[in-house]
This record gives sequence, C-alpha cells and structure tokens, in this order.
Amino acid sequence: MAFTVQAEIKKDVLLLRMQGELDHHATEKIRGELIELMEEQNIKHIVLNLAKLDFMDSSGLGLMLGRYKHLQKKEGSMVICAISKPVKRLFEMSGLFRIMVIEPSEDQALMRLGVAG
Amino acid sequence: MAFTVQAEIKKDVLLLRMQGELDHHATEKIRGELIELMEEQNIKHIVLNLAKLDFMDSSGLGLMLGRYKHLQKKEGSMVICAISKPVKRLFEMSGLFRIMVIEPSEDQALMRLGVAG
Amino acid sequence: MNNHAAFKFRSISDNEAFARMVVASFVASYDPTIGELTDLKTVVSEAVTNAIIHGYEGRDDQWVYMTLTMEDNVLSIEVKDEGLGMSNIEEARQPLFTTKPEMERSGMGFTIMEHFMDSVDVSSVHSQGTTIRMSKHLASVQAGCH
Amino acid sequence: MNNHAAFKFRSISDNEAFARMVVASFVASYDPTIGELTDLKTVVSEAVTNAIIHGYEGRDDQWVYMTLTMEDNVLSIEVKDEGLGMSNIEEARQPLFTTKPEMERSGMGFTIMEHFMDSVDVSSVHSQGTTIRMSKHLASVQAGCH
Ligand SMILES: Nc1ncnc2c1ncn2[C@@H]1O[C@H](COP(=O)(O)OP(=O)(O)O)[C@@H](O)[C@H]1O
Ligand SMILES: Nc1ncnc2c1ncn2[C@@H]1O[C@H](COP(=O)(O)OP(=O)(O)O)[C@@H](O)[C@H]1O
Repeated sequence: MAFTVQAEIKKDVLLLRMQGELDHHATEKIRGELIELMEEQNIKHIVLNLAKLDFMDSSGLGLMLGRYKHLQKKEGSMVICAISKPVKRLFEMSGLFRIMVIEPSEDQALMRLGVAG
Repeated sequence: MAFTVQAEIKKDVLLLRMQGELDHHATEKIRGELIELMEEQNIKHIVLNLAKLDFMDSSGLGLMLGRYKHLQKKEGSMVICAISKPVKRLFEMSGLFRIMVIEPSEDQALMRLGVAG
Repeated sequence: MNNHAAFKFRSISDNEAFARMVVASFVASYDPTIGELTDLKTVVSEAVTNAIIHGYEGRDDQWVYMTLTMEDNVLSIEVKDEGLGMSNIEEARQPLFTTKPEMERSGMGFTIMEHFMDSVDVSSVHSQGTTIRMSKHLASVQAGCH
Repeated sequence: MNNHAAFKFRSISDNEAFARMVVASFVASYDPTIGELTDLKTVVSEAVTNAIIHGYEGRDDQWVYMTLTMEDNVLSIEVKDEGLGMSNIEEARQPLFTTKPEMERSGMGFTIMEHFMDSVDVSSVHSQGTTIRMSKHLASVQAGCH
C-alpha cells in the first residue's frame, strides 16, 4: 500500500505513474525530488497517470496544485489521465477538475502534448 | 475476509470447501449447523478443502478435532486437502498432521474415500 | 451489533496510513460499500494529518487519539490531539483556508470531512488541543446484515 | 522508525478479526514477510480470543486492551483483560490443556504463542485479569528498510 512513483521524461514532458496511497506521508517523501527533477530537466508539462493510485487525500491535492502553479509560470500544463473513481470524486469536490486537463488514457494525454509513441 | 463454507454431500462423505478466516468467531457460527448436518445426513467421512482458507488459529483446530472425534466413533475418517502454507504450519505444530489424512488435491481426497468424479 | 474501540498512537506520519487501515478494519464486519470505505479512510486521513502537522507541528513523540463507535446504523469517529489548538474555527473550516501554505497544504481538509460525513463537529482550545467529532450513517448496516 | 500504539475494544468476537487487522496494519510500514504477518495475526487472535472466552467468559460488554510497540527490530504486543484471571499459569501453558473442553477448545493457544513469538510472558491475578506480553524480532526491519 506504500506509495511509489515511476517517472519518464519525453522532451519537456514529465510522465509520472503513481501507485498506492498518496497522503501527507507520501507527499513529504517525494516533493523534494520531484521539484529537483523538474528543474534539472527543464520540465514544462506533467502527465499524471493515476490508474494505480488507490487512495489520495487533500495532501495529494496540495502536491498537485503546487506543481501546477510551477508549470503555469512556464505556461506549461498538467494533464491527468486514467483517473479512478474515488480519486475522481476528490477532484470534483475540490474544483481541481476545472483547472486541470483530464484525458481518459495515457496515450491521449501524451498525444495532447505532442510526445506520443 | 469473513468466513464462508460450501458443503457438498457424496454418499456418506461431506465435502467442505472453506474460505476466509477460521477463528473463534467463525467456529461459533458454523459448529451447530455442521453437527446437525452430519447427523441428519449420516455422514461418516469428511473431506476438508482448505485451498481458500486464508487464516486459521487454534479455534479452527478445535473445530476440526471435534468433528474428527465424532467420525472416529463411526470408524470414519477426516481427509484434509489443498492445504495452504500458513495453515500447514499450524497443523504441523499441533500434531494434527499425525492423526489426519492429508491429500494434495480434492480429487485425490475423494478418490481415497471412493466417491471421486 | 454495536461496537466501540479507542486508540492512541504516536504523531508520526506513518500512522496516517495506520489510522486509515484501523477504521477500515473496524467497519469491515459491517460489509460497507467501497465508496463508504473510501470516504471513511479519507476523513480519518484528513483529521489525523491535521493533528500531526497543525496540532503538533510535526513533533513525532506526541499522542493522537482516535475513538470509533458503531451504534445502530451510525459510525462515529473522534480524532483528538493535545497540541496547539486553533483560534478561529469558523475561518479554519472555510474551503482553501490554510495556515501552512508553505507546506503546500490545500486547505481542503475540513471541506472534505464535511462533504464525506453526515456531521462534523470541531472543538479546539488554544494551546490545549483540538477534537474533531464526525458521524456517518452506513447504508450497508441498515440493510440488516448485522 | 519506532512506533507505539494502544487500544481498547469491546469483548465481542467480531473484534478478534479486528485485532488481527490492527496488528497487520501496525507493522505494514516495516515490510514484514508474509510468514511474519501470519505469525503475528495468529498470536493476536489467540490472546484476544482467550481474553473474550476465558477472561470474560463471553460477556460482550467488557474491554480488551492491546498495546503495540515497535522498538528497534522488536515488536512487542501486550493483550490484557480485566476478567477472571487464572490460578495456575504453569498448567495453563501446557500443550492441550484447556478448562473449556465443552467449547471444543484445543488447548493449543499458549503453545502457538510460544512457538510463533520469541518470548511470551503471562501474568494473571485471580478475578482481576490476565496480561500477556509477547515479543518478536522482525527480520525485515533489521534489513534496514526503516
Ligand atoms: N488539529 C489541528 N490543530 C490545529 N489547527 C488545525 C488542526 N486542524 C486544522 N487546523 C487549522 O485549520 C486549517 C484548515 O485545515 P484544513 O481544512 O484541513 O486544511 P489544511 O490542512 O490543508 O491546512 C489548518 O491550516 C490549520 O490552521
Ligand atoms: N485471558 C485468560 N483469562 C483466564 N484464563 C485464561 C486466559 N487465557 C488462557 N486462560 C486459561 O488457560 C487455558 C489454556 O489456554 P490456551 O492454551 O489458549 O487454550 P484454550 O484457549 O484452547 O483453552 C485456558 O483453557 C484457560 O483456562
């Protein structure tokens, strides 16, 4: 149930496949590394694949909003894909649905940013 | 994780497929019914299929020993099959291995009692 | 079947997951729906996280208290800390309000608790601590499984 | 990471499964092996069942207490009841000894606890209750995951 994340970089797009439970404990563990990676690799867009994310609470929302604000400064975007039902409810409730782009699949998310295949 | 049991009768053999967790709570729930069924149907042998039994403790041992003693009076036997690793450890520790017959599969257990197929 | 359990555990962030599993385990025998389970895990996660990061400001040697009561169809959850407390509860409960933006808090904790539970009651005394009491009617229990 | 948690819950048999899930949840972040998990669930099941059926003789409105401590590589579990207690601990610990054969008890509870844990300590005072203290070194923790 622990949280793990798998990162892949395609040009200026960072693809993150999240797995397990994204709570305060998990966000504290990955935030620093994530920020560093984004700076070093000059990341402009993020694709979040949440297919295997079993659980998320408001700490996870905070992490996503934090990265979203970063990207906005670079006129980049954040695309969420393969979102599960429970996580979707949290997104709807918090209004995150209104500011982030949602795509049904990872392929479609990458396509939208022009780095598919 | 709750306990369930599926019963099948073949001549004088009662086949019990157990599933979930067999603890004191579960034994209390099924003991009465089991004793009744054995009497009504004139059961002489029991085959216990433990393939899907995730957990068992000494209350489960007590239930099995209780039925074993019943059957012994009728010169019947108790055959255990498809036993999982954790349950196997408990059997070894408690000496139940020495008094009960163990078969690798349900088919082999039924075969031994002459009610296969 | 009514039930009652009370706990205390250390204010370490590992125990956020632990508290979620405890509430899930407590209601397991009542056959909750997946949706109910997720709701309960989420609100416990919010309340326990708040106790740790706001109540105790990250000190990991303090106690977080949780009590769980199942009575008739209603699950009541209480999460308590003996930490800093808060001065303005009204304000704290507003969506997006947070006193720790530097920690990237979203300010959505209370909003989520209110959304997923039937009732949420907050009491807090400055420098003495905070107690959150929440309750939720579980549909599955009403169905008469127990 | 050391951790500490304390609980009390009602003496109903549903809570045997609850207590097992609690101990499994408590050690989850230490990446125990499946074998270790099974051992821990089994000994908690034995001790809690004993508190309910021997300590309280089935009365379901009493408290069972459990504390869990993870310190360095060692998990300590304490299970306590305030029930009948027992007069002869030596005898009670013998394999196959039981005072409730009519309930089809196997008399293997203590034997299982001793077999699966590194140490088992029993203290009991007649009509005041029984406390079981057990500890087990977890190999996975030693491996330095935490
Ligand atoms: N247990 C607590 N102790 C002290 N203050 C708290 C506690 N819980 C919440 N608060 C205060 O209420 C505010 C809002 O909480 P919440 O809605 O959960 O958002 P967040 O945790 O993201 O800040 C917090 O920023 C904090 O100031
Ligand atoms: N918590 C307890 N309170 C009172 N007596 C107990 C308690 N735990 C164990 N005992 C006594 O010790 C005996 C042996 O316990 P155990 O080895 O677990 O076997 P069993 O539970 O099958 O009887 C019990 O039959 C009972 O007399």
